[in-house]
Amino acid sequence: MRRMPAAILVLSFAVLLPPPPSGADPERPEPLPADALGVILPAPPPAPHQVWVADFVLERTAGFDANDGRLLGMLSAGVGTIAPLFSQARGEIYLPETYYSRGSRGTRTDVVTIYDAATLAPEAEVVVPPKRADVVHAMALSTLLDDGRFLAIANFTPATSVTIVDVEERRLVGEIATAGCHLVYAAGPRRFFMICGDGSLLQVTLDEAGHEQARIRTPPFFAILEDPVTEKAVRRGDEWIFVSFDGLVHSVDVAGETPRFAEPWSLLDEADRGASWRIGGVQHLAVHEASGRLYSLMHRGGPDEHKVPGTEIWVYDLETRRRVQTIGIRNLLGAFLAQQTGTPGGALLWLLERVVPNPGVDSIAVSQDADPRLFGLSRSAGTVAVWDARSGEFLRYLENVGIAPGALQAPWR
Amino acid sequence: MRRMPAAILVLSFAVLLPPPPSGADPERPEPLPADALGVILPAPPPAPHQVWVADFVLERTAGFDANDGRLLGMLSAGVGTIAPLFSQARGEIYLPETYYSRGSRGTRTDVVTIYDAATLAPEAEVVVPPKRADVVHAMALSTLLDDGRFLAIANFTPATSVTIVDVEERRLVGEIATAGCHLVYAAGPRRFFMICGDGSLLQVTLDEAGHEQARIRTPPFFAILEDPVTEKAVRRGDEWIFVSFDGLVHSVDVAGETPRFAEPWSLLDEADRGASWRIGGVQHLAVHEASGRLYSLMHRGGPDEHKVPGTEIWVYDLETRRRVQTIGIRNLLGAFLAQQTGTPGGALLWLLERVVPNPGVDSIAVSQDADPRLFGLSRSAGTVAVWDARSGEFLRYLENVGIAPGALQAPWR
Amino acid sequence: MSRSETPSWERHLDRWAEAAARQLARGLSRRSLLGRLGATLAGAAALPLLPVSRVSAASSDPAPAAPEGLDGPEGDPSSCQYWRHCAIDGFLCSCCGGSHTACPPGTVMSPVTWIGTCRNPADGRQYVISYNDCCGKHLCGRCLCNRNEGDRPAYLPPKSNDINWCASAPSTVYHCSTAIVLGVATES
Amino acid sequence: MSRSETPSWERHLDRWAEAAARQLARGLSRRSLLGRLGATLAGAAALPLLPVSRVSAASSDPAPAAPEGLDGPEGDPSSCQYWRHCAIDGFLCSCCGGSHTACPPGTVMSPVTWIGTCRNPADGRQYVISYNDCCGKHLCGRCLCNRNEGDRPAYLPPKSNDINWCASAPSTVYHCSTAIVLGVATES
Repeated sequence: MRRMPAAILVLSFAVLLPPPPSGADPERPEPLPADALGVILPAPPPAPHQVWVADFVLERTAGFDANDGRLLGMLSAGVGTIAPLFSQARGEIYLPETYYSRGSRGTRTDVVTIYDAATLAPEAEVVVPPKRADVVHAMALSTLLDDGRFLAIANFTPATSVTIVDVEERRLVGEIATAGCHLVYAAGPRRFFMICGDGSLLQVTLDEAGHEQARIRTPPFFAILEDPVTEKAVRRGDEWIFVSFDGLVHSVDVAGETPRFAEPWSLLDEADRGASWRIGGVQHLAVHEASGRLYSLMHRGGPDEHKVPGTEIWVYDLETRRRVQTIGIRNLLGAFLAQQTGTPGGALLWLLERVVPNPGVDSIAVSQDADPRLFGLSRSAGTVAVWDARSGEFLRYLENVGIAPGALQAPWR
Repeated sequence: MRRMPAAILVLSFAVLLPPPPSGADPERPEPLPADALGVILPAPPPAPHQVWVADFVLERTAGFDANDGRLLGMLSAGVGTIAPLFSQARGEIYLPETYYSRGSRGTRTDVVTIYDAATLAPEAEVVVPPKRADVVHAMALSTLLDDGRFLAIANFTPATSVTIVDVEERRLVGEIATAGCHLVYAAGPRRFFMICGDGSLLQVTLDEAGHEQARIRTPPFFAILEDPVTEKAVRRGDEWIFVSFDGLVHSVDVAGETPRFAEPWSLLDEADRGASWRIGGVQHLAVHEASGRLYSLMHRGGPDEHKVPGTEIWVYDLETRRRVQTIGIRNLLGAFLAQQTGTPGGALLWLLERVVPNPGVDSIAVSQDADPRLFGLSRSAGTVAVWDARSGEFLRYLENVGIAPGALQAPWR
Repeated sequence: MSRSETPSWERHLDRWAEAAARQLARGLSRRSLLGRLGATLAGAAALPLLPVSRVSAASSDPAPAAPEGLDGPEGDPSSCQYWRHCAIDGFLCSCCGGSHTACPPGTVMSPVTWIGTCRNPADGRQYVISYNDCCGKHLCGRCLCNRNEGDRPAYLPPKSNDINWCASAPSTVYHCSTAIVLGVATES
Repeated sequence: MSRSETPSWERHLDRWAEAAARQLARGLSRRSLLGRLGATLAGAAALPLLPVSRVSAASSDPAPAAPEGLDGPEGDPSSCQYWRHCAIDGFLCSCCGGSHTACPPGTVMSPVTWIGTCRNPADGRQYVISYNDCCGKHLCGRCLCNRNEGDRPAYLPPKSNDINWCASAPSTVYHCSTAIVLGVATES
């Protein structure tokens, strides 16, 4: 928003602007007028169909409008995990960042940068202990507690702890020791939990100032050795939904003082297991809260292939715990290339989608509005597919989302 | 070189190392012994056939051994131009760098980082005025004066000036005002020159402490409007060799108190001009000092195509000012791909080199030893071709030199 | 995808097809971009195939209503061939959250910059174009465009598109470039 | 290269060939790498085609004398298929100026790291492998390799290859990964 007066435009070396032309030709259009200088566009207002994609080589996360494919703007970041937190109530974006005084070396400084969501310009920063965790999937590393005041950041040095920041007062509250437990999941306005190395949860309750008031350690709630849950859980209201490597759904209800664990149920039936279907990708779960639809990225593979990209998205009704839909993943590479030719509905598309091998999808996310969009990122194609999340109808691609695309977020309501 | 004791290897979370196996099977080989921990390789000793390639997306410059294609090591860098200066006498590498306290924003700090060439670890840094010029070709932006003590850095804010650093004492000497003139070329142990906007040179002489002692401004030595020289000159002894957009060679002798300009001569004859041959690429010149061979990257194109990659390297004898050789540029993409198939000499290579269009070469450099190597970088192929610089025989490719490869340097003797 | 060893003939075929297609694609991109890609904003040109291809893809998106009476890429501000881009070197801000005359949100426009003179085919006039850089965020990385009509060496700064003009902004970190009409240069 | 407009059929052909070949190449790379490329060290996998292809190219360079009695990629420390790499996630230091057991010049080895158990086909034994990261310089960018035998979530750090283990080094900036034998895990 810093507008530069036109007068200072061309300064230090002489540039010859010729005198304005004299005489008018009635047959020619008027000359174009001079454009305004120093104009900076605002960010489009938050909307549910906006999706953000991080890129750790370009050191940024960029927002895209899924309705028209436009890039909306970017936040630059430091080294390590890039996973902004979005506060619709305050119109702000919080980005935990790590910087070294000499880029790759020197003195480390960790900050939470507070962005104005309307301008994507940094408004303030809070310096935090230089300990934040850096994990490549960028999930459950920080969270905004439910009323949007306190932000919790998982630390890993490799000792684990949690940093609390008050984003209303824009100050560091302090650090909470959490040895043996890692990652952070919001569980109320003053509460979060972590997963411990024995398969239990550590739940921490804060007081009104953001300091630790109480902690509870649950018993283990999944089989840590035989079939651990992934850390890539999704939340629906008071329910956190974890899924194990073998497809068992472990739900955690955080409404009460103590986390309550629901009876596990499986995403897979015998036939699915027989056909070697399993979860896959980097962000393999998404949930649409209002409709209770759970989206799970699936592929066929062996037990050590839990990060292999998904080839189908299976849709479950959380009330009935039944699969209600299967969304085949369009060939992001084939269709993208067909689209490039300008014949998106033609025979070439038909052919390309069938001939070009399908790179699959690494990450999924879903918007939370009444007309929801489902997003699927192929990291190797650098493309995000957009579906109607209810009908499963494919709608469009967002292209060129980055060189090394990572975390996928649909943060606005 | 910071070696980590093995004892501290696995610390904060328990890892189960099973007891050593008992009982020996005479038919099986002995188990592999444990490897040493914390070993850091030294850098291979400087050698003439080592070539360095910068990359501004990966923010580094990397050294390669042109004899076997190995990557030798890297220097990480800050934002902007990456162009290290190599001191064989002191066994050091000097890297002018720019950092912001928050990566892309905040407080700017410019430094010259002093690396030990034997370890590629930073040994010291000199903070300099935060003004160094950032030009995409990375040429003539800094220089080490002839006895290796003073380093001159071109500044651009966009006002121009020069920063002087004493690398022996590892301290900033000061800044010299040079309004209207830009870029720096070494011209003796205590002397450098710059090019001014009217086509003249500004020569600055330093005293023993590195401060300005005298300056001389020459008359213009080329036609600034009609046929300017590129800034990508090369040096042979006391002679700096500039070449104009239209291929005119303008030599500057810096042996005396005042720069002397030789009579220009042309790289092109009438037939060449008629066929639209012209200079091209980003680094279009290289010179082998001992033999007096000048290498010029050429292509056919129009007057605004002075940055289009070269398709041939023309070799001149600087004594006779005659073209003595033409090196056709092998198809870096086709041959690289043929090599991948493991049949570098076969029919596939023959075919690929002819069928796959040739991306050309953007930058050239030559080593200064008696058995010199000529290097040609294709930025779009990410590959460096290596030739015998005397015979023109193609020798090999250096592959995967970066995502966004830039400045190409063969610094060691 | 099988983990078994690929037979030699298949590897050859793969690589052969890869070779041919990659280069065809590169040639295509180059043609689409008008300016050759190998030249400047240094190695950005060498951001490998996929981004390069995506550049042309972005250009082939349905163009907004052609401004200034032009159809086709010369009338599409997100195309490298857009008439105002005759001396640009960088990422087009219209692909980065800005427009051809405005910076993306949260960046700062460089006040001092280089100047080109480009012919508007809609009215036949030469216009003075100011290629103000947008600064203070990392490389945009989309719609790289390098054209060099009238480009001159860095010792002639107002004519040099090799210079990072964010040198004149609060942060010198380069993000993308605009193409702003300052006025008519000459009637023709 | 002509600047004239490319005819539509040629564009189609170009893009078609590009599509087919790119994906073939990706499939090839994936096969060569054994581990799928799409997974981790996040988007490094998505460094577009050319680097990916170069990864396999680097692996096809003449291998040093096969160590430990193995021929082929399982005996080549600069190959993703090398037996010690069964749980690695990152750039192989042997392609970055280091080796499979040593860091490149000027970097620092992380003292704490994750552990895999890999079978050496030359002697049939399972070995405990420590994947110490090398730290303090930017991403190496060569020979990306991701294999996940026994990989577990980040709440089990010693089994998680998603974690940046430079967290335990003086600079947490990740450069490349080694694969160091700690000892025999089990006789089989």
